[in-house]
Amino acid sequence: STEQEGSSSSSGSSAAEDCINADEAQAEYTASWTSVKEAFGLTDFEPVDETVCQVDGEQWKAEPKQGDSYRIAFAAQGPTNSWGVLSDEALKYHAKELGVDVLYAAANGDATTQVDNIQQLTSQDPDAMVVVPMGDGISGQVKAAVDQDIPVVLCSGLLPDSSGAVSTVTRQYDLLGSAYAEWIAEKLGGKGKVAILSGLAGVPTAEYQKAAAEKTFAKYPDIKIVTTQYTQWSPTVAKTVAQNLIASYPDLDAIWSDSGYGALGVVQAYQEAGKAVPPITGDSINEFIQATEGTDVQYALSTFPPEMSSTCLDTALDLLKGEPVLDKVYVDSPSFTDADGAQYARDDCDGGLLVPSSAPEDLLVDLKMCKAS
Amino acid sequence: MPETALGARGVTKSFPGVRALDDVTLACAPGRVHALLGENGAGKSTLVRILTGDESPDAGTVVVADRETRLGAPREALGLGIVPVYQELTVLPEMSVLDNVLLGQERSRRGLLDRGAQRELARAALARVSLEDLPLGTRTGELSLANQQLVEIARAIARRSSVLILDEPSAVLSGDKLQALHDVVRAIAAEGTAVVYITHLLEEVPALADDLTVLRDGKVVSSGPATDYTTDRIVREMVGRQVDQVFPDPAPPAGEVVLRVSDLVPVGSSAPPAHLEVRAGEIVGLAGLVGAGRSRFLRTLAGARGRSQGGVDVGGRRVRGSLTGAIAAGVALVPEERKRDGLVLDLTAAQNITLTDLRQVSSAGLVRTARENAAFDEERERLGIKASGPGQPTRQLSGGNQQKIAIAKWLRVSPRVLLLDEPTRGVDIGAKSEIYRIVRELAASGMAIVIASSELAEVIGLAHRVLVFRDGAVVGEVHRDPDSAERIMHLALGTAS
Amino acid sequence: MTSVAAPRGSRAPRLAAFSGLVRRGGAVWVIVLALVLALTFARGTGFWNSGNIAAVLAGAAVLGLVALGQHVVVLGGGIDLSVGSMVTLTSLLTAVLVDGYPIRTVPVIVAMVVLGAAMGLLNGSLVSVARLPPFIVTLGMLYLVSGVALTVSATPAGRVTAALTDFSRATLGPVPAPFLVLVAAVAAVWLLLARTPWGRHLYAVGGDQHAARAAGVRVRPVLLGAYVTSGVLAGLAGVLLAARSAIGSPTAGSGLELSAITAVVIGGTSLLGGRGSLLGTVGGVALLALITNAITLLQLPSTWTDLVRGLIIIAAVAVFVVRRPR
Amino acid sequence: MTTATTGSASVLTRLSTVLAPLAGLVLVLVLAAVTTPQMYTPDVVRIVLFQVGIIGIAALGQTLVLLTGGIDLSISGAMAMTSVVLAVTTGGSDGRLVAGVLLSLAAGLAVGLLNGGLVVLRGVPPFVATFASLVLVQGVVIAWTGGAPSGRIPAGLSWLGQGRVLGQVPVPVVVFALLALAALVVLERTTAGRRVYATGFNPDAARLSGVRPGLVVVGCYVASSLLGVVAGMVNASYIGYVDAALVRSLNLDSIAAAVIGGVALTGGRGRVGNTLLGTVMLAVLLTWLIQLGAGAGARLVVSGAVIVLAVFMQGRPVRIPRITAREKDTT
Ligand SMILES: Nc1ncnc2c1ncn2[C@@H]1O[C@H](COP(=O)(O)OP(=O)(O)OP(=O)(O)O)[C@@H](O)[C@H]1O
Ligand SMILES: Nc1ncnc2c1ncn2[C@@H]1O[C@H](COP(=O)(O)OP(=O)(O)OP(=O)(O)O)[C@@H](O)[C@H]1O
Ligand SMILES: [Mg+2]
Ligand SMILES: [Mg+2]
Repeated sequence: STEQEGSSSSSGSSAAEDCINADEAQAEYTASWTSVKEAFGLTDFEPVDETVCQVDGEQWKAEPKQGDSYRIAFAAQGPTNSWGVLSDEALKYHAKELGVDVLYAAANGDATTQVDNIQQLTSQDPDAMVVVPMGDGISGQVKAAVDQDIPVVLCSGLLPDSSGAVSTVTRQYDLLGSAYAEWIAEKLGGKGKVAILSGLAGVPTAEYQKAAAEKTFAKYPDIKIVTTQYTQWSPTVAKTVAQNLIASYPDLDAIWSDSGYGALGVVQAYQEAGKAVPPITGDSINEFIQATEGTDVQYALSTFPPEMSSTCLDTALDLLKGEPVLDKVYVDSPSFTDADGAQYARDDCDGGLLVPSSAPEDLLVDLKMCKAS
Repeated sequence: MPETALGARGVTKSFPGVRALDDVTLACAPGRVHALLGENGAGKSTLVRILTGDESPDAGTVVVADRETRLGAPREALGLGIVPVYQELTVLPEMSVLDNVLLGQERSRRGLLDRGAQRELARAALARVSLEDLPLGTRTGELSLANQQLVEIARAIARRSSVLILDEPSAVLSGDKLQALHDVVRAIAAEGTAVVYITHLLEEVPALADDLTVLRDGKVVSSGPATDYTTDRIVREMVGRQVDQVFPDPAPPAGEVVLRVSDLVPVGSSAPPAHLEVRAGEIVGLAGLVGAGRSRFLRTLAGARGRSQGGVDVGGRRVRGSLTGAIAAGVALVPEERKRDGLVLDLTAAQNITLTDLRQVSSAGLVRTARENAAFDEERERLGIKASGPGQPTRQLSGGNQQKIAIAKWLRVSPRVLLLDEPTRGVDIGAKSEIYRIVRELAASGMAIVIASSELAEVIGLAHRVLVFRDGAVVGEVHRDPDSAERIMHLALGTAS
Repeated sequence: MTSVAAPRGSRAPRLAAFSGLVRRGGAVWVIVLALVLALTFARGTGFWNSGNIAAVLAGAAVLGLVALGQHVVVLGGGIDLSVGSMVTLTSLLTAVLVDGYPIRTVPVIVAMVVLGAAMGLLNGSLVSVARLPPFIVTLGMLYLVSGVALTVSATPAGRVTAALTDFSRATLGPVPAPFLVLVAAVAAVWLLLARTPWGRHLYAVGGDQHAARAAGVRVRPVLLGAYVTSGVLAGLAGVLLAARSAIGSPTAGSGLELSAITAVVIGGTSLLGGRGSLLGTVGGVALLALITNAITLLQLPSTWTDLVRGLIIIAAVAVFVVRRPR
Repeated sequence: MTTATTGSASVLTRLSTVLAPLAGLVLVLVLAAVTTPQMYTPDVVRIVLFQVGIIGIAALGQTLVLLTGGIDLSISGAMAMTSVVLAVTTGGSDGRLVAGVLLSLAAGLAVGLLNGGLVVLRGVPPFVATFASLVLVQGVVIAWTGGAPSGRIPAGLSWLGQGRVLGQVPVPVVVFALLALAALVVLERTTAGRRVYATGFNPDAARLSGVRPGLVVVGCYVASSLLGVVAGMVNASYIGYVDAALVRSLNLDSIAAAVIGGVALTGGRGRVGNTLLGTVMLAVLLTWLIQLGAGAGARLVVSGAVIVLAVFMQGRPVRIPRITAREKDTT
């Protein structure tokens, strides 16, 4: 047939049909938006509509396949940066607390490696699997796992419905991307020149946030995106890029950055050039807040908390215990602006730490991310 | 049958700096062996490369089977049955003997190699060069140099050829291998193939050649039936003057023993230990067939190869078994292979000369160009090097002058022991006699000299006494006297009574 | 004197035997075997269960195809740094062009193989006709092609058909279908190298271009053939990768070239060209695939991964290099 | 048609190796002038100069290795390692800065020795040897820092990355200039340089002339790693933090710069001048692309094209050698 396969189902509408719509779920979802809205003091900031459903818990209810404790496979990002480290370790730590075994595999940030990881983990026949997706490229393999009756929980990331993942625990890229954009738009009164500093070209986390931002800015005809650059989430690269921006766009009104590392480089560049730092966004890494302490830099920060991985584990276990679980769990996490930013700085902690961190204190100490107080 | 199987008409070829060939006309008839003679740099190999389409002439044309022809690549020449064996070895050491013999002429059925046919073909070809008992699967790199050369010749023979060109095939052959070569050449000529044969060993000419052509400085100076030529005449034509190849007796060595080699065994040699004593001012020759172990012996003395046993003393002091150790002790080796081991061709003449002892021409690690040039001029004086100046890339020098540089660089360190391996290989007769002069002078100046050479006349003529090698072992010592030549050959061949 | 003389630099026989083993590509299998034994002891059931074996084999398929192409190019005395990017582009395009339309599947697969061949042809011509150093040509192509991929789509895009995904997961016993593709490819390449004139010529050209030319070998077509082979195999690998991921990504193949070269070298093939054994390269692939598998299987601390990988690679290359004879 | 080795030819070749990158540079500068006039404002020029510094320092090391016929992929590893060593040992305080610097140099030395050792003692192809040690270095750093290297670089070092000479010229480019001058003198004027070229052209002959090619090669790898360390210090002090993003990157700029400039991969051929030109060209190019706001894709495409073109224009193809180019192998 010349038909496109599954073109109907991919719209997700089929999911909606058998959706046991859970109101408190919907509420929780909107909450994650409103909290940001308040934090950033945004006037109009409506959640992109999204139907959250409840998964039939009974379907996945199961006894431990081996021994008397569950074995949870964890296809992790790997310790490629402090986010990855905390994401990995938070889950392992929580697993120890709950006394479940973890089968760990690190993708080191590479989707292709993760495909292999997932297949290998699947072959070890775990009770459930938590996956921190490195890119849509893995959805095929995720599907394979689900087809073998292994409930898969996606963690801090999205995959297309075709992946068949049972539940997704994450914070929304759209949320962050557009929230930052809205904040800038309101700062500029819907008028001005903006530069977009995205992370890594071709990497979903970066590209989706960027897309959301562009969509938002599009609503404001008088806001001009003068240039889009990539920082590779490296302050060094970001600083060089920013120096170029200063030279070519001296009259830049604001900078949309998806990362604190990027923002850090930008701030340095402007300070060195002796120019006022334009309003800037990013995720709230300790380093950035410390660097801007006592300056009049205007910023809006939020986080994509790595420690949400522990929630992912809980969700997986709930599935196995047959308890009600939502197909999309949207994690909320603190967002703030320069107004109250200073209070979050933690001098006893590593610069790369995303603050405020809800990760257990002793874990942070174990990981030498914070000094024991 | 054509009159001229292969020929050249007014072929001229220049390289930046040199006119390698100048209006060369030549005709090789089918069924005859045509010797192409000339000093180094006379243009023989260049002519060969043009006749085989490896290089195209600036002017003039190549004649194939009486027809003027342009050749774009060796492949085209091969297609016309013109089969060369270049001066330089072109077998591939990593490939099997079989694959080397059939390279470029594989037999295949339906795109796949026809292994049966391949083996037959290779066997036949190898048999003709007396290598019938060589396993076809052997890695060619494992063969002795002589055998590699024969494999290369077998490759040429395996092709149906109307013309066979051999550029100095005998340079690395001797004894029965050389004999085998001569036999196959005659046989092929008898089959009606025209053979172009290039050699520096003039005694081969009467044995093989029907016609001969002498090149000098890229010009044909003489050509005709071989019977019209005596060796003396050939030499005269080649150099344009009469050279006396007679060696005056060397002054008897007066000095005390400088080099003492006691039961030395090179790494990888299964031969019995070798002993040797050389006095100051003495010249000791090393004779033997190719692969007999002379080079290996010299390389070991110079610390370039390990010793598995034994020791070397210079002036009564033990020499460390390393290159630098040997050099420090005053042992210098002018290696067999000038272009690969003797010189850094991309450096200038002066830079090569000073490479052995940079301290001389430098202060505080800085090279003083003035001193470097001075060093060059000094050696140019001493050895009569012909070069445009200290800054000339060594690559551009003629073989003889390159060899002089390779010697000069060692004179800089004023060694007590000088080891010369094939010092006149690929060097023209003019330069040869100069090198002989130099060697004698150095000896007279009190140096202990060991010289390995495949040219019997040379070793006997230069040396006070000659050590003969066979299969890596010293099998005898021969002193200067009228019939030493025969005795040496017998020892080398193992036919001594 | 007619007999065969002692081997060059005639080393101690034991060493010689070893270097012979390396030459024939057997050496790396020693490590592979050791690793397999170690894993069997440590995680017998876990390692040998058909699923895990399938995982190892499937993981090896893509790298294997690319390494195979690399092997051919390296034999010819070249190097192909652009394979990774070629895989990226072809896999991305497979997904984007198929985009879930079953009828497109076959044409697109063909197209990708052709595209691979075309890119190989470009590499090959720059190397053999324009006579530029392979390293630089393919380095340039690496940038160029990955650039093109990013312009095709900066985000994961497209979707392959069920047919493809099913194929990527189909198994014959414990053997996954993609691995069978690799096996077929190995067989084909072996035939090309060992049983055709082209194969002989490739060794010759890699070993010594002007000697080959002197023997009447057409150097250009031989080299072109090598790079085209590499391109075609990269194209195939791209399709397999797409089938496996179901979706195209603009970074899918990044880094593959380095793994491929590593596999070839620890397989005992000389980067100088003219010498190498397919067996060795396959062993190299097996080793790399096993390392990845072992690290997860043994649940090593993730922060050690690169350390372990680095150590094993260094150990392997340090031991399994045949030094060029003096 | 002829071998490019006789007098006038070699002069031409040498010229062309300088002319090509020059032409390329001019071309890019013109393009920049047309498309992005602000390229010529002091600010942007300063950025370019900085880039020249940061790329150039590593490129010098790369050049030394290339001259010996090798290649060093591990430079970016040495750079990343340096920032981590600095941060961890000093804990961001100037007090232990000296110790930090010494330790980084020691680490660099180790990497260089590893590379050199593998290449010289084991005859491992440089490409693979240095790639392996890159993986190893990254592995060590990651294992040692638990995967998330971070921390402050002592402020006492910030002049190196952020300082300016005469209020305008970035310190890094000055450092580069000095190092380049040193390299120039060493290569062109000293016995050491002579040995490097001799080894690069013909290790066998060099060895038989009493040069120790092994030492020369190891020396070059060590120098390369040490220059990598210096580049790493500049980089680290430029931003003032450990930049985790750089730890896993494989940065080929140094190779690109040298090669674009006309340093041959085959050893022996190439001068500091070539590297300088290549570095400037690359720096201008990269800055120009940012100024253009070119997309990531376009940027890669351009870089790729430039590399190939540059080498193409150098007119030093790896020719299929004539039969004369080699002598018969008789050992
Ligand atoms: N490719 C080349 N480039 C530059 N000069 C060359 C080249 N080939 C040969 N020559 C020069 O041309 C002249 C003739 O060289 P050719 O090799 O033909 O001499 P020959 O008679 O073969 O010497 P030999 O007896 O040593 O082989 C020499 O001066 C040589 O230096
Ligand atoms: N570099 C080398 N390494 C190892 N073996 C060698 C080497 N050179 C020669 N051989 C082998 O050692 C033996 C002696 O070779 P060598 O070259 O010393 O003989 P030779 O008498 O010098 O002959 P010629 O110098 O005429 O080639 C031969 O079997 C040869 O194959
Ligand atoms: Mg000749
Ligand atoms: Mg010899």
